[in-house]
Amino acid sequence: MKLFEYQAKETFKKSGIAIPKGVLIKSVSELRSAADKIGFPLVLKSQVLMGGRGKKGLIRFVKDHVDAEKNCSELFNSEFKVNTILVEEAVDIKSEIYLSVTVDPVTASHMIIACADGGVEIETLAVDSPEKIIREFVDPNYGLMPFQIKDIAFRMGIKRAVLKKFSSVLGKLYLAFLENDAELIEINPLFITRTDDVIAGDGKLSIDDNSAYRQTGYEKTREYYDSDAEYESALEGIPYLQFDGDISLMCAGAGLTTTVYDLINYEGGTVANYLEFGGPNYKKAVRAMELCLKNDSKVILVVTFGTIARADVMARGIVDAINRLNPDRPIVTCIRGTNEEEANIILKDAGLEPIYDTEEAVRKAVSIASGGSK
Amino acid sequence: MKLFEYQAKETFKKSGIAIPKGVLIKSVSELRSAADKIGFPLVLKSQVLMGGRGKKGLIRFVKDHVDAEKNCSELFNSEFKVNTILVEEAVDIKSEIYLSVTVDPVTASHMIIACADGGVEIETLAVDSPEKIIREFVDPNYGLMPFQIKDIAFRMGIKRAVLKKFSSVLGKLYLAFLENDAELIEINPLFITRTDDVIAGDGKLSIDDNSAYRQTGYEKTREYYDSDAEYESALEGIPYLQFDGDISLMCAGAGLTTTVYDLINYEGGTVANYLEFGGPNYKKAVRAMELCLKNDSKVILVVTFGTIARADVMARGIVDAINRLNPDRPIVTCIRGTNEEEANIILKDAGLEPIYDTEEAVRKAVSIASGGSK
Amino acid sequence: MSIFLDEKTKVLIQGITGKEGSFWTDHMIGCGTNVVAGVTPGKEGQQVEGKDVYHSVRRAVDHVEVEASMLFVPPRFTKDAVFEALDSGIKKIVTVADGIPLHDTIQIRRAALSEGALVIGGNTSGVISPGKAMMGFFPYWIERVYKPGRIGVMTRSGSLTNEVTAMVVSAGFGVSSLIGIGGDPVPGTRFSEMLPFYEADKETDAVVIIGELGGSMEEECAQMIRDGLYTKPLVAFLGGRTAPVGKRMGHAGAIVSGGKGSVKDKIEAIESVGGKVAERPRFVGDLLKEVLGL
Amino acid sequence: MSIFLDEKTKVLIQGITGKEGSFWTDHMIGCGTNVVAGVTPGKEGQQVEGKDVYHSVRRAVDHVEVEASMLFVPPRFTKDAVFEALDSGIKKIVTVADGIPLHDTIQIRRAALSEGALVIGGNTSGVISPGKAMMGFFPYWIERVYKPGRIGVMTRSGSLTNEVTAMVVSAGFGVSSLIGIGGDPVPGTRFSEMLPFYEADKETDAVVIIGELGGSMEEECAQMIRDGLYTKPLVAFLGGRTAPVGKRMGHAGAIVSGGKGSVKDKIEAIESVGGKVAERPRFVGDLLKEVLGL
Repeated sequence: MKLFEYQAKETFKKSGIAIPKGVLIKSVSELRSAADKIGFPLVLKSQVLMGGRGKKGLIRFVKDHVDAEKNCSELFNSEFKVNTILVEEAVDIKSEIYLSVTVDPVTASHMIIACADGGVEIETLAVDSPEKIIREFVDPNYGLMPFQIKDIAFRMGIKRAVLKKFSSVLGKLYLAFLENDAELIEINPLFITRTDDVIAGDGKLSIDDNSAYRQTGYEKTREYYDSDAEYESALEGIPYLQFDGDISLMCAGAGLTTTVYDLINYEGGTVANYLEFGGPNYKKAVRAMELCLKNDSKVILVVTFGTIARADVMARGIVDAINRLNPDRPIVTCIRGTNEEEANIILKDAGLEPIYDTEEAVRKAVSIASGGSK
Repeated sequence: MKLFEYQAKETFKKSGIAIPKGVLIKSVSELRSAADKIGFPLVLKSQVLMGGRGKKGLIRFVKDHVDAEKNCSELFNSEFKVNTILVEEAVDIKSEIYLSVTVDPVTASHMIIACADGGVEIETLAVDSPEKIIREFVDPNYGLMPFQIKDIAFRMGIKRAVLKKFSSVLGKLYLAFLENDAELIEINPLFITRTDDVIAGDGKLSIDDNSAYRQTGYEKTREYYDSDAEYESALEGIPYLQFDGDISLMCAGAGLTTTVYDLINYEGGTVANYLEFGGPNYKKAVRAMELCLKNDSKVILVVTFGTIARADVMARGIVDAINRLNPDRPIVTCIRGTNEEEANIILKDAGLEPIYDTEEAVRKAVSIASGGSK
Repeated sequence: MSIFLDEKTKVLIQGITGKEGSFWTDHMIGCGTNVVAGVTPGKEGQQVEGKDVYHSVRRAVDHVEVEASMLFVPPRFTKDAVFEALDSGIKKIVTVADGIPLHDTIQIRRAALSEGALVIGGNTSGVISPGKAMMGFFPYWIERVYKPGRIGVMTRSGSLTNEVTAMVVSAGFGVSSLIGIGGDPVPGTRFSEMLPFYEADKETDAVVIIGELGGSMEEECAQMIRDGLYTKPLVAFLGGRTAPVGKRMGHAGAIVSGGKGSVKDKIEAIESVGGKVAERPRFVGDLLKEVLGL
Repeated sequence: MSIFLDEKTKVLIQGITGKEGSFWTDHMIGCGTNVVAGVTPGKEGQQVEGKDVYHSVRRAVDHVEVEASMLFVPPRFTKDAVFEALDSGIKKIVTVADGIPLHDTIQIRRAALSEGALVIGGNTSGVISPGKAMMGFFPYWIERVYKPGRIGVMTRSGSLTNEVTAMVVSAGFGVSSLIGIGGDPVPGTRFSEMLPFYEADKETDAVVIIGELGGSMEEECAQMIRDGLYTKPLVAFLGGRTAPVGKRMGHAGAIVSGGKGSVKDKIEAIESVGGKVAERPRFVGDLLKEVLGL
C-alpha cells in the first residue's frame, strides 16, 4: 500500500524525523488560514500517488495570497484529480540528499540507498550517475549498526556540522522501515538547510500488503485509486489493475495474466482492465464480472489454468454471472485445469463456445474488440 | 543490580504479566488499610534481597486483622532488617511452575529454564530432580519463537486450558528480559489457579550493572545493601563485599582478591570486607581506607599487582590516607606492578615495611589479626 | 534420482490436520510421495491418511526420520513454521503460503542461507517430480501437463506453469523435476541456486525457466552460465514484454527491486550466454527441440 | 610462530587517537607489535606514533592489510566496533573494555562464532607473546613476569595473572603466548576454544590456566583433554576455593551460570583427565616441573 506524501511525513514525525511546517487542505476555502499559519513563501504540494509531480506542475511555489489562490484553484481543477493539497513552508535549502530503505532479495538484507545529489528520482539517478549511488546492506539479524551509518555519511561527504543530525535521521528512518513493515521508505529530497538542520522535504512510504494485519491504522479510501472499479476490487481483496483498452481480462494468476496481456498486444488488441479471478476469488464470478462490466470494454476474456481453483466451479460461476448480469458484451472463455472436462460441458450447455488454447482465445477476443464477429 | 520482589512484579505488570493484588507497606500502621484493600486471607511478604525467605519465616499467611498485626510486627522487628512488606492476596492455587530467562555463555544464547514443579529454588530443583528441568536455548538474533514456547509447554505438560495464558506469560517474560538488560528474570512460583489463570507468585529480576546507563529508573538506595560501607561504596562505584572477619582487604582485581581470600583462610584468618582498590579506584586510597575503617577489622591488608594502576600512585595514596585518617589499626602492604621500585621507596620513607610476596603479606596480616605483633 | 525430491524422500507435513493440509496430503501420497508423519500442535495421537501426527517437529523427528518438510501453514505463521523445521535440522522445506509478510520472507531466506537449507516458496505450487512425488499442489492428474520426462522446469508462477508445461509436453517432452520458487518478492530460494542441481542431475537434459519482468533472477541464471556452473541448454519464457512501466501485475517482485529488471534486459542477458527466450508459450517446445538438436 | 599474534601480525588499532589508545599504541609498538594503522571516526589524515589514522575500518583495510584489530573503545560502543571489524573480515579481535553490557557480549560472541572469528575479551588485559608482540596492556617491562619461554598461559584475571605468571617465571620458566580471555560473564572466546592452538603450537610445552569459581570454562578444558583434542600437560590455578556461596567476588561469571561451577567440581574435572591443580600460586611452578619431568 503506497501512502501519500503527507502520511509518510506523519510517520517521519512520529519517528522523530524533522519535517517542514505544513497544513493539509481539501479546498481553496481552507487555503488562507493555512497560509497564515505557515507564512510566505510557501509550497502547494498536490497529494497524489503518481510520481514526477514536479514535472507535471503539481507542486507550486507561491509568494503571496493572490499567487497562492490562483495556483491552488488550478491544482484542485487539474486533470490529475487532486483532492488534497499540503500547504508547506518553503525551507531555506543548502543541499538535497536522497535516502531510502528497502529490501534486497538476493542477499536477504535490508538495503540503504543514499546519494548526496537528491531531489531527482532514484531511477533517474541510477541512469545518470550510478557511481554516486551508495548501497549499504544491513543484516536483518543485527540491524543497522552505528558504524554503517558513519560509513554511509563519510562516503556521501556529509559535513561534520550535519553528521549527528544526519545519523539520527538515517537511524530513525531505518527503524520506521522496520516498524511499518515497509517495502520502501524514502526521503527525497532530504533537505540540509543553511542552518545545518536536516529536514525531510518529501516522503514515500509503501507498506507491505501482506503485513496489513499487523499494520493497522492505514485505511484504504477511494483516494488511493484511479477508478471506482479499482477501489471496489480493493475493498473485496481482489487484485485489479485499470487500463484504458478494449478487452476486460478476468484471468487467474499474475504470470498467466501478464502473458495474456502480451499476447493481446502482439495481436494488436488493447486491455481495459485486469481482474484476478484466481486464488480465493475463483468462486466470485458474479462480482468479478460485475466489476469488469464497469469498464467501457468491448469483450470480457476469461483465461484460467487452475488447480485448486477448479475449472468446473469457475465455469458454473461464469454461466451464473451471465444469467444474472445479462452482460452487454461477449464473453470469451479459456477455462482449463482441474475438472476441465466438466467445465467444458457446463459452458457448452449454456450456449457458450469454450476455447482451450490461450492464443486462440486471445485472437477471438481481439477480433471481437476490433469489430469482428461475436 | 538485584531488585526486590515488588520491583520485579512492577516490571511484570508493565509487561502484561498478571500479578496478585498487593499493597506495599513500610510500617504496621499502614497494615489495616492495606489489608482492607486486599481482603483476607492474605500474605505478608518481607521485601529483603536474600533467598530462602520462606524457610527464614519472612513470608506469613494470615487470616484476620489480629493475626496480621501480630505477624507484621514480628517481621518489622526481625533480625533481617525488614523495611518493607508486600501485603498480597492469597491466590487459590492449583499448581506452581518455575520459569526464568538468563544467558548461556557457552552457546551465546538466551536460555529459558522451566520446570513444572515450581515453588522451590532452582538450585534445589537442579540437585533433587535435574531431569525435570527444561532448558531451551534462544538465538539472540531470532528471539524466542512461538514454536519454542509451544515445545516448552508440551514438555512441561501444560494443560490445554492454560496453554494460551502460559505462552503469553513466557513470551512477555522473555521480552522483559531483553528490555531490562536482565542477567536473570525469574517467576517462581508461577501460579496456575483453580480458574486456570496464570499469575506470577514471586519475582526475581537482576539488572546487568554494565547496562545501568541505558536502564535508568532503578536507583540504588540504602535498602539494597547490608552495611553502610557497602552502600557508600556502591554510590562511588567501588566494588565492595561485606564479611564479618578480622582482615579488611584493599585489593586490586577480583581474581587476585579471591586468591588472597583463599590464602587468608588457609592461614586460619578471616576476612572483614573486600574493597576493590584496582581499576578506576587506584587513585582513591583515602576514600577506600576510610570505608575499610568502618569495619571492626583488626588489620588492613593491601595487595596489588597492577599495570595501569601504578604501584607508585597507590603507595603514595596509602601513605596519604594514613597521614589523613590516622588509622587505629595496622596496614600491611604488598604493592607491586608498574613502578614498584618507586612504590617501595615511598612506603619505606613513610615508615611502612612493604612486603612483595603475597603469601608473606597474608601471613603477617593473619598474625596481626590473631593478636600477634603489629 | 530427481533433484529435491523423489519417491524415497521422507516428507513431513506441517499443518497436516488442517483442511488444506489433509486434502493435499492425500493427493501427495496418491502421486507417490513418501509422507512419513505430520505435525499439528495439540493434535498428537491423531492420524491423517494413516500417518502419525505429532505436537511439534522436534517430537516428529524424535520418532521418524525426516528429510523434507511441506508446510500447510497460514502466511502469518509461516516464519515460525520454517524456523521450527530448520531448528530440527531439516534442509528441504516447501511453503505454499500466499501472503507471507515481506519482512518475514527476508528473515526466512536469511535463516535458510545461514543454515544451508533450501526453502522453496512461499506463494508457490511447490515442487513436483512427475511420476515420482510431489510437495505442494500441482494438478498432476492432468496428463497433458505433468508427464514425466527429461526437461527441468523452474517457475515463479502458478497457472502460467500449467500453460507452459502443457506446451513442453505437447511438443513431445516430459518433465524431470519442476521447482516452483514462487512469486514473492523475496523467495526462499532463487532460480540460479537451483541450477547446479539440474546441472548435476542425470535425468535432466535441459531446463525451462518461466520468469517475468522485475527482479534479477533471470540475470543471475545468465551469470551462472557465464561462470560455467550450468552448461546444459536453457530455454526461458518471460511474461511482461509489453507490460506498462510502474504497474504491478500481481507479483510484487517487479517493484521491490526498484525499477530494474525489464524483460528486454533479461532477454539480452540470457541470449548473451547462449540461452533461448521464447516469445510465446507455444514456442518453448520448438526452442527445446532446437537446443536439443531434435 | 606464537598463537594469535607475533611480531609479524598486522595489527589495526580502533580508537587509536583516544588517550588510552595512543598511550598503549606507543607501548605495543615499543614491545614489537606490528601496528599498521589506526581508526578514529572523523580523524582521517592524522597520524599516531607514525601510523595513519582512518575514518573507519573499511577505509583502513582498503589501504593496508590487516590481520588483527585491537579495540580501545568504551564499553557501550564496543559491540559496534567489534561488528565493524568483523564486517571488514578481520578474524582476530581483542577488546579490553571493562563494562560491556551483558546482552551486547552475547551478541558479540554469537557474531564471532558465526563469522569464525576469535574475539578476545572484554574485560581483559589482552594478549601477549612475550618478546614478540602484545595487544592490550601488559606490564611487559616487568621482566620477572613477562619473560619469553615455552609455557602457554590463559587467564580470566588481570592482577592475578601477574601474580601467577611471576611464579611461573620464578620457577625458571617463561611464557610463549598469554591469552587473557577476560573476566566478563560472556567472554568472546573461551579457554577450551584456545587449547587446540596451544596443542598445535611448537613453541608451547604446557599450558597454565588461571581460572576461578563460577561458569564451566575449566570443565570444558577437561572435556577437550578427554576428547584427545589437547594432549600437552595442563596446570591450573583456581581462585575461590574458600569463597562463600552466593557472594559475587567482582567477576559476574560465577552468578550468571546459576549456581554451578564450584572450585571443587572444577578440580575434580581437571584432575580426572590428568591435569594438575595448584592450591597456591606458588605451587604452579612446582607442578609445571612435575608434569614436564624436570
